Amino acid sequence: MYNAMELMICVASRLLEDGATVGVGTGAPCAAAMLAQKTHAPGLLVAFEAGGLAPMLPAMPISVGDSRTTHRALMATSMCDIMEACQRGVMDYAFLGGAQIDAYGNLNSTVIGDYKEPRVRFPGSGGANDFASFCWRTLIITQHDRRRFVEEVDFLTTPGFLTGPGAREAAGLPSGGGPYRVITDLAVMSFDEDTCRMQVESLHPGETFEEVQRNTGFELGQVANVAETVPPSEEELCILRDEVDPDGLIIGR
Amino acid sequence: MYNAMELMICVASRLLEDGATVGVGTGAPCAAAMLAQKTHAPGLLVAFEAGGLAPMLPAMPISVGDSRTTHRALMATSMCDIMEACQRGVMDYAFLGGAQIDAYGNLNSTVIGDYKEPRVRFPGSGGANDFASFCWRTLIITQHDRRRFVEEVDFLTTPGFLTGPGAREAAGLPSGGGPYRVITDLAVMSFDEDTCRMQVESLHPGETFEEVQRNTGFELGQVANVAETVPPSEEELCILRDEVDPDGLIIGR
Amino acid sequence: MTSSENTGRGPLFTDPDPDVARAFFREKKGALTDKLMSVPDAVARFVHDGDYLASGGFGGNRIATALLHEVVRQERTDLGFAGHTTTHDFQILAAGTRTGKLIFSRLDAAYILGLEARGLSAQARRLMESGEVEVCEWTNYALACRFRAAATGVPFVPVRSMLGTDTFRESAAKKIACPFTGKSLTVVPALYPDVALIHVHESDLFGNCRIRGITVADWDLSRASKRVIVSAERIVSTDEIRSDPNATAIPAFCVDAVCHVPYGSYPGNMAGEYFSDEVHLKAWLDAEQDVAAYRVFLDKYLYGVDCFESYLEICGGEERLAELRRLENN
Amino acid sequence: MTSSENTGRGPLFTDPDPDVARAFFREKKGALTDKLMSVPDAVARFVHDGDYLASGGFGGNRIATALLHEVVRQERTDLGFAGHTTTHDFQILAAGTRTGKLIFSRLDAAYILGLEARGLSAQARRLMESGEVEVCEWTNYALACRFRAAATGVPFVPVRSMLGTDTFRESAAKKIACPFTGKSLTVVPALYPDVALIHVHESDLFGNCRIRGITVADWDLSRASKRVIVSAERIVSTDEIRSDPNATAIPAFCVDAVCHVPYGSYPGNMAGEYFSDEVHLKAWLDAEQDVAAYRVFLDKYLYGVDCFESYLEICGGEERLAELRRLENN
Repeated sequence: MYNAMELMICVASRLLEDGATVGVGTGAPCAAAMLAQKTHAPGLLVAFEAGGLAPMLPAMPISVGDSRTTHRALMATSMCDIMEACQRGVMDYAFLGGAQIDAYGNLNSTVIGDYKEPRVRFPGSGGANDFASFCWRTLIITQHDRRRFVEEVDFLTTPGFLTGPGAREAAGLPSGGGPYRVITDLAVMSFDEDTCRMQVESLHPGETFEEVQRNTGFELGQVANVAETVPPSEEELCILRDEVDPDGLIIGR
Repeated sequence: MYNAMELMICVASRLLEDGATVGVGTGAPCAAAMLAQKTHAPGLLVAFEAGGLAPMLPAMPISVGDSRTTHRALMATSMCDIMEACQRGVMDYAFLGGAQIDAYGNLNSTVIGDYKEPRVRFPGSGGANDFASFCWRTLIITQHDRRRFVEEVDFLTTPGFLTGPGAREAAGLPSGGGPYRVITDLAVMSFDEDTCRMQVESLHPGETFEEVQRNTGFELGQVANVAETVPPSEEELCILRDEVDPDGLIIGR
Repeated sequence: MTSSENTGRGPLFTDPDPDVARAFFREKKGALTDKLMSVPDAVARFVHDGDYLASGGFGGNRIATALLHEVVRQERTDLGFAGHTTTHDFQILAAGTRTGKLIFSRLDAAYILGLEARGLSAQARRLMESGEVEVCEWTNYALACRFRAAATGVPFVPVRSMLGTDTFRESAAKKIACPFTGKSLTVVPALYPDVALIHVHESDLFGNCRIRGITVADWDLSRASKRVIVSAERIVSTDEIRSDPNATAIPAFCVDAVCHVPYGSYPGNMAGEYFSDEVHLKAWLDAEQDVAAYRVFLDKYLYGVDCFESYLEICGGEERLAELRRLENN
Repeated sequence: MTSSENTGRGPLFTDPDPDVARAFFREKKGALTDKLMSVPDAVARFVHDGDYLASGGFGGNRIATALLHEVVRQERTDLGFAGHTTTHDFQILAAGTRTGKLIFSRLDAAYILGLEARGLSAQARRLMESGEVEVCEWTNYALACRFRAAATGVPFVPVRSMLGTDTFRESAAKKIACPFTGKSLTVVPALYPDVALIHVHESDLFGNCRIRGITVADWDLSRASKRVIVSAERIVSTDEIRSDPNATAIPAFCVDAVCHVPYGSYPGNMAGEYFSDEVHLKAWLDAEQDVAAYRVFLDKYLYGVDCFESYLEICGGEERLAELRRLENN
């Protein structure tokens, strides 16, 4: 058996191929990258926006800037050096989350309600807008419910495909980027090449498209042959529980 | 007794007050800065454009980037870090030279003749244009003859006062900068506040204004009371010869 | 594109004019003078009501906690603040003064009120939802680039983020066409803080500083700021600084005050020295949930404390600090 | 201002479009693979006729002499070249190939053909006065900023130099009004070299590099360049690199080839290792005065040499190198 977080981490880790570069934050993204390194992608290059490059993580970092992110790292550098590698086109993947997401993968992590008189204030972009603008493929890990998956985000903090095909390039964003996969506790979504709208790629074991649609505030597409998400293997679970997150900081939540 | 180079170095060194910051190159400028540090300005901060900041120079550097420029330095950094301190307004003085200079202190170190078909090609700006654009006061050390002091430079490599009052600011250069003194083997020149044209400030012992004008290809002004340049003191000469340039690399030429 | 689409509508709190900054930096001399002073003296001399303040490090790592506490205790108000990768530093200032006044009322926000994986600060959230703080939105990189523009001595730099988003709309950035490629670019204005608080591993008396681990944006921040107060784990000799010129991160001419504060980043992490005190950080977050409990907490740990050394003492003193050292160096 | 006053009339040799560069960098993968190879192999694989080439260091200090000699011996032609603080490196390439062909025919010139206090290179001067090389003018800082723009991934950066001068007129820079202050600024286009040759103190097999002393523009150059060949005084283990992450200046993902070349900067200076060989540099300058003598010199020291180790040998070998080490470490 496994829980939803373990499933999400395992699914995310499989997307990271050996030799790729990935910008990660704390929590599930970091766990996914560590798991990938310990399974199929030993040469995965992990970067932290605060300046840590390719550490040998001794334990799960608590902050993207804490000293674990430079433990036996290849380099301890600056935020600009890391972000500019991303802006230059070096970074394949970045992991993001958010309070709201729409059908084009646009994310809100700034406010719920009106910007000038917010009902709820969140941290803002942080490095999310930068990562999503610069990295080739944005991966989003989030819980799946109608409060998060909305027709229109209250505030567009971080760009997905904006208003649809060609909109990123028209706005001036680097060409060829955008959201790649959304990994939730229910399913894995990708984006339709023609419409740039979110579509179900695979359903987690036991889930149905209808159930996923019910938890989504906008109309979801689906690929021609929706697969069942391959569940975590015994090996993945062992490594995740014993080596990646032995204290259960992420998977124990 | 002293030679012209010794006089020029001593005069230059006196212009550098204690606590000031100065960007120097190799040769006479470096000797002037070292002499200032060993006499009246122990707190003079010396920077080299290649990245050396405040070294304890063990000997005269041969290159502005050689390792002597970082010998027991406060910092070994990058060209941009030094140049940006200048651009930010941190650097009081910079020393320059050139193949040609005009009445407004504009310098040519690029070509003699037409740019497209030069009779003589020189190194180009190097850091000179940057220093003269950024530093508050440009000091120029050069030999004095009609070949160098010309009505119009063949190529304006490095800005003096350009075409006169207000021209630097109109071009977009930082306000308040410009050439401050020209130190030659004949005299010390400053620039008229109203016209921005070169004027004799002091004549070296034995020189006359007429002699200086004869060696100058444009009409020179003179300040109300042209002084006689104070010759090198015994102390200055001793330190210059024994401590600053014991091998006579600069003063022995 | 209409003009309004090309200009964020957020407020610009500081003057990006490099000539104004140059006039200031010209007077800030390069001489190596002894700048060692106490934390209260440094804050009294160099942080003024109405100033625009920035803090170094990364939120809960290598932050100038002692200096931040002192700003609160000396009841500075009406500050502008750079919310660049802020976490616990933001949380400290969000407490307000003992008499209930706001410490900052103008905020450039890139990352605020969260403590990363630890959760959100209830007090910081109350403050930001009160509407009393004027806000301008940025991203972490864009705000870092604002420091870089200032450090570089130019009025702006171009970046390729923020485009197409509400983050741009609520910023004070502009959008221009690249003169070489015709592509749209965001340009962000130089940010010259009046004063920066930066904690470092080592400094000499003059302010030549060394930093271990990530430098975040502090290379640029130290150069961009009109005044810089440094707190240092250790004061070293200038001979020591000169023995390894490659290790210097901040040259003395950027620095106005040097304070000797061992454990100065506590309860934050200090690379190679001590790990963060997650117990204390959690206690702070928890206390914020209840306004009355929070007041008691602040009286005990902030307002009622006479100096940073006392704060360390009531947080567990040498025993706790030794634990955090062990945790870091395991 | 007329349009012509706002645009330098010099040629732009490389494409400043960051999206073109991004497509290249995307394919340049981050995996840690063994990149150790011989100097001839590295030059054969990564330097092609027609490429735009840049060299690291500062003219006669920490230059990649061994790689530069190999470029000459392998008779690369029609190169573009970044004349950024060049001195002896420029002089080597200015020799041309053994058969008399030009090595570079397009040149961004900031500092060329001088060897600082040592004088001017007669050969470099002949070449530049021949009219056979297409030239664009820059300043040292402006050209460094072109590398920085590329390293940053933006098509330009603003600077406040070059304004009002013929240097601007003969450059490919442009002049724009600052969108925030209205002030005139120079904007310089990103320069993405096809290949950079950089000599460093230490590298591991993957190309994680350390540099002692000044970094000049190499931090940016290594990131801006599509391909990077590194020569290193010493090959160290990746464990050693990981033991001090603050010391890394160039990360492996920037690097394509690593060559182990002790004394690789000779006759240039290498900070902390060996001083420049002023006798040999003077001999080179002197030989250039007479075309016949120069040809003999080149046959002996460059064209007719089978490898860099042989060059070191005929320049005095271990005895001379030991002297230069003593001179540096006195």
